[in-house]
Amino acid sequence: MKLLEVRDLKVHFPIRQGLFSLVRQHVKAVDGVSLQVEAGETVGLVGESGCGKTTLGRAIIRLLEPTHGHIVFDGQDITHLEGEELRRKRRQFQMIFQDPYGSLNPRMTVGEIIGEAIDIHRLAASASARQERIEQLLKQVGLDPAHAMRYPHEFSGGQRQRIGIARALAVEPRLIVCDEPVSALDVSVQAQVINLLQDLQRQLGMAYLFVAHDLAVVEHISQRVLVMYLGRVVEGGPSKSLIRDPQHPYTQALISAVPEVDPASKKRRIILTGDVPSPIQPPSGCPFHPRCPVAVSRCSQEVPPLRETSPGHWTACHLVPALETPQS
Amino acid sequence: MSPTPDSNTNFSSAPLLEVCGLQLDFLKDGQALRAVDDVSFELKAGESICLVGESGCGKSVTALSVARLVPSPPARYVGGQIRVNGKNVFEMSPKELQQIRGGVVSYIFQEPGASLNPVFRVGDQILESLKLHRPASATREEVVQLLKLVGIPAPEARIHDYPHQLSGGMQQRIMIAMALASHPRLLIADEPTTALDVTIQAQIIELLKDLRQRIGMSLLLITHNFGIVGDLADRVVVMYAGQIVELAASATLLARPLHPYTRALMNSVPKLGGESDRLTAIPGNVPNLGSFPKGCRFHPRCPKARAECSESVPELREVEPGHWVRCPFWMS
Amino acid sequence: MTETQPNTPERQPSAPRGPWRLFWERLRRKKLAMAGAWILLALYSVSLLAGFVAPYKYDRIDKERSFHPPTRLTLQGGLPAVYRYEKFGEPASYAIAEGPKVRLRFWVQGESYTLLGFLPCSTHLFGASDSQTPLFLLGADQFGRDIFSRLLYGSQISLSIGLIGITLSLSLGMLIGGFAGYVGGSSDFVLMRLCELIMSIPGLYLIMALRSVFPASISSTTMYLVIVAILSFIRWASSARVIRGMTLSLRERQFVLAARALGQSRLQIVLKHILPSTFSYVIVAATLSVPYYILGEVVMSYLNVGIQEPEASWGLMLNAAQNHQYVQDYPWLLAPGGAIFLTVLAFNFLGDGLRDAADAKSS
Amino acid sequence: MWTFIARRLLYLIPLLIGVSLLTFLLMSLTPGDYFSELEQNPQISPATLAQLRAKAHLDKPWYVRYGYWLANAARLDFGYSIANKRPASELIFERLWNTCLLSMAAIVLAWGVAIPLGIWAAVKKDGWADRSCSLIAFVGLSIPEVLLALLALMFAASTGWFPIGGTQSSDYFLMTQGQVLIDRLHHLILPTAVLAASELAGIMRQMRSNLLDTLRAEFVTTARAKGLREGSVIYRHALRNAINPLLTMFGYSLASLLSGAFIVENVMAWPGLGRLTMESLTKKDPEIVVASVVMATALLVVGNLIADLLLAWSDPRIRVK
Repeated sequence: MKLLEVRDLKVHFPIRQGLFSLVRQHVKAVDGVSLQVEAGETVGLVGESGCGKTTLGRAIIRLLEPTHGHIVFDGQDITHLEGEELRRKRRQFQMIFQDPYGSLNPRMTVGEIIGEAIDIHRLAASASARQERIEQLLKQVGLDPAHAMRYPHEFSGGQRQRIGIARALAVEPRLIVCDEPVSALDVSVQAQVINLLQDLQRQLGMAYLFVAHDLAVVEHISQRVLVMYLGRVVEGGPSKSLIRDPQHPYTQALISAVPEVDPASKKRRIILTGDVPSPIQPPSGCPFHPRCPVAVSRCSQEVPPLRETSPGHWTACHLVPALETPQS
Repeated sequence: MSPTPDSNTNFSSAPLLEVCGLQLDFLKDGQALRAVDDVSFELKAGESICLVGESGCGKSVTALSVARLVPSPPARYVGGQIRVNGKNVFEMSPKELQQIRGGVVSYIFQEPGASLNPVFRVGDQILESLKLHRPASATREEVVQLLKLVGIPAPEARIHDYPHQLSGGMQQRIMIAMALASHPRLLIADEPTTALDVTIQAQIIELLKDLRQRIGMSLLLITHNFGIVGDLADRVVVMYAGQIVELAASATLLARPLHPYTRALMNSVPKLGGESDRLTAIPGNVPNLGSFPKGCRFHPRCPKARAECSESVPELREVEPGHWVRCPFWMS
Repeated sequence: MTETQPNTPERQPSAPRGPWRLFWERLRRKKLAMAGAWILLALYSVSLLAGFVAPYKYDRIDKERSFHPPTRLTLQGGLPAVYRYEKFGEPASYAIAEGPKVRLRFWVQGESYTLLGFLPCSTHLFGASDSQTPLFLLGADQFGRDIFSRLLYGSQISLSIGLIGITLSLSLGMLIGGFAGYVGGSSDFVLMRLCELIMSIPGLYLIMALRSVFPASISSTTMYLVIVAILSFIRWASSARVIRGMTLSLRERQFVLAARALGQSRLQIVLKHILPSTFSYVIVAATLSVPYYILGEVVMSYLNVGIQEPEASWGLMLNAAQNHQYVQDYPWLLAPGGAIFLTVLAFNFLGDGLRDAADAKSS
Repeated sequence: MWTFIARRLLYLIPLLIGVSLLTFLLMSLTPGDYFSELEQNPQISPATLAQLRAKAHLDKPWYVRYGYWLANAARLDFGYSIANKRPASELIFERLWNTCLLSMAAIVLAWGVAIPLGIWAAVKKDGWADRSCSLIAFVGLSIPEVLLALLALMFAASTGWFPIGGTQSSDYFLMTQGQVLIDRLHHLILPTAVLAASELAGIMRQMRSNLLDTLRAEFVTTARAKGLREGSVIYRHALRNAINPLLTMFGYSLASLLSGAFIVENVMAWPGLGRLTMESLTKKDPEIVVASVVMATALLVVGNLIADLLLAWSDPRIRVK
């Protein structure tokens, strides 16, 4: 069942410049992304800094206004939903944030933070039910329910991330956008949070859109992975096949760049030259062509469309042949 | 009883750097909190060592102590020695220390953007290093040469840039060029790629690897990523809560880690293309400075902890030639 | 789940320590700040009870004792007493008279006044046992009025003006700044240009221009309100700008995004998340701004466009020290200056400590 | 960079118009005018009064008068001061020069003393030097300028070392040029000292905390790691960065400096814009008040512009943008 469908989404930010502060240019943070998330599945969104993955995640749950395109959630177009309607709808899609220190209001106790979520959507019939629900949520994320009266600064980074998860769970959402939920945590604590997210999904059945820059983490947790570069999706497919058999030259480079623990598996490393170009003036044609080791002249002129290149596996590259059967 | 490298490696015998029983406190609200506790290791000329550990384990402080760069207060050296070229840095005059800094030991840091002075042109910052340690070659040509060495395109134009005009990867290359300008014998890199993207990280690792081969300097690399260890290090030092818990040649340690912490840490990271459905997480939290547990500092999180683990601090023992472990039950 | 075993917080304090408590604990360690707080507490209490503490009323004139020097205190048989003075010559000069000293009494009956503005009362904290002997602790002015008493009555104006002014301008600043920052758009643009306009006129010039709108002599109550209004009008702009800046950055903070994602209403987000986060700034800014109002009144009254005779205010009293010949001969005329200095110093001590305590927010 | 300057300059025009409009509006609300007193005078007929008022455009609504005023002010002609019986521009520019002189002298003195003290306090953090600087700063911040100016006058009167008020001695026309210069400087010393003293504390504290912040920055560690002497680390690397926020503060402190000058001018009889404003207010000469306020504002915004340019010059992150 299709839970979320994003069609040709664009998020552009204006830049004011010059003598009269006129809008001359735009940062094309997200530049035409389409994706789908099925109920209960995890889709990974991976890319380097500035590729637009966080912007995309925020735009999907309407924390940012999309410039163009459509977001369809559970059959309803929520792109232009406003006011009370949007607020009611928000119960169904939540977000977990990157910064465990900034995502909790330091002036509220853990109980108040989680309670706020319950109060907004009036999910508890009485004060005692509310209290019970808070304690249950804390237990669910592996925290001591007695800590509901403590303040965020009394917890470690991993524990704060659990509080953030409990807050998102409080409204029983069907989709959670996880924005780099483990990248600010210590290595030994990352696994706890990843396992917790997986356990919760198994118990509660919500879908995740998992945004991260760590390819191994994304592969581990997701069924499908999308690779973003300069505001566009360049490749997408089932996570195992995408990692084992990457087709886009960027994905190949990205995978080969990940340092390997196992000294035996000395693979050939593709070192990309140069830096990620500015999203203000992305290169013409394929945005990756200036750094691409196999680019041909066509790449600088035509934007390659995202085509199905093997079953369930989509690639935006002129050099990767499309599947024989024409796709609709 | 300081751990020494494998006897079969053919490094020259005199250690370039010796850290012996280093102990360091941080003073906070009138309390002395032990941040580094009895850390010892040595580094031969040309050798490369990785210090691995999580936040607050004391790895960066140890590395900064080599050139006495930890401001004191709040830091206070309680015990131990750090010898560079056989001379204790704690007994050096300011003048000697200035010659060691840059002259023998150079640094690069995690945030290249914050480590370069924003108001000076990058060329001038490199030139400053040259003037200090190699005044004869303090020329524009030499700066351009250094920028070429670290792989910066169009170096003649870049020397007039200010740091904020360059990308993170380029800034880190500038830092490396600046560190190399003085022809140091030891480069200390404190998480040099943590702030960078994966593809840029690969560039910098490749550069460091290449430079080591070409220049033959020693490298002390601080990281929390075991992936980088295999690429760059001859030996690995694993730290936890201010102590060394394991020390071995990198190939040995990566293939067969012995301390429960090292093992748990390596297992808790998902592997690319790995099959496991579930990660083996280490329970609990990384202990904070000042609240290190009694006994073995890892015991509250250790899957193999026994009653005696909470009583006394285990010693760091050489269990196999060149392989040191701070756990009496390493065999189980 | 495998790792649901106790995940206890790092520290185990006996009770949860909220941000306010941490703030208070940090503040309490700052000695200067606490000293400032105690001085202010003393000043404001005395000011509240001015009629009771002052031996005379502010407008009691004793023409015979123009520029009487401060009465010297002494002990007589272990009890406090004052000297008597003899006057001679023209212009008058005074010398301590021979003979018995006059005992100082506590809880004496004297001129009637209204305590706290509503209690008719005639008991004074202290007074000379002989009502003919003047008790000028800080000397007398040109008209033979007791400077100490006038100082106390004047403090009611000078000290309260700061509190009222800051309340007015900060509420205005928070309202406008918060609105502009959260709503943005053209109303933000217009409001901020207005702030810049006000801020680009050097303060006292604008004060005087505003002052000229009102007639030169008006009743003292009206004048008081006019002063407060003018000073607040100028001051709101800068606090509005700061609050706007804070609102803008708070709006992007992750905990505010989280509240939005939960579907919290705009008003609730502002009330629950954004405004409380500006409180520590507001408290610091308020404390450090009170001197601005006190000094503003001082300057206006000193330049004869503020509080007018026979009312007493610290600035107006300093006006008597305008003549440097007077000041040289009767230095006690500068006493109000000392009072202003002490008050402003106490506010600065406290404000500085508050700022330090608020800064170390990162735990 | 040039766009930046051009934008700042363009921005000045609506700002100054806004300020003059606001002040003009306020002045027109003022009860009574210069001729109000003459109404009591039986020798002057109402017809004459009306004539006089018409000549000064006082019979027209305020916005018409503002139009006249603005058109003239654009040519730096501020009309004729009825109360002073001389062209207003002459008066204004004479006073503006005095205020400028006083302010600039105070700026040079305050910054010249405060910056070294601030650096000293930061380098000797928590030492006796730091503590005494901080004490001086607290006293300096808390002492009202009125009191300080009064004390200075008292000092001048009792020692006789300095003149009491004014910009020059009454017999200046008898002096040679060199003597006039010395006489002027002699008059300038005390007001400058009073004005600078009250500005000094804030700058010193700011300098100290900026430098302390910068000394914690990572590039300072880099500079040390290079093997630079501690002196070079502080004075070359840290100080250059610590100065930048101070330049921002320079703009802000100008406003308080001009207010301070207003007080000093009035207490110490220094004939500047502030004193002129007070004089004109009592004489009900609104045009002069408006012109003074606009001039003081112009002084402030030009000062701000200079501060911005200095910052852009000093901080490449702003310069290159």
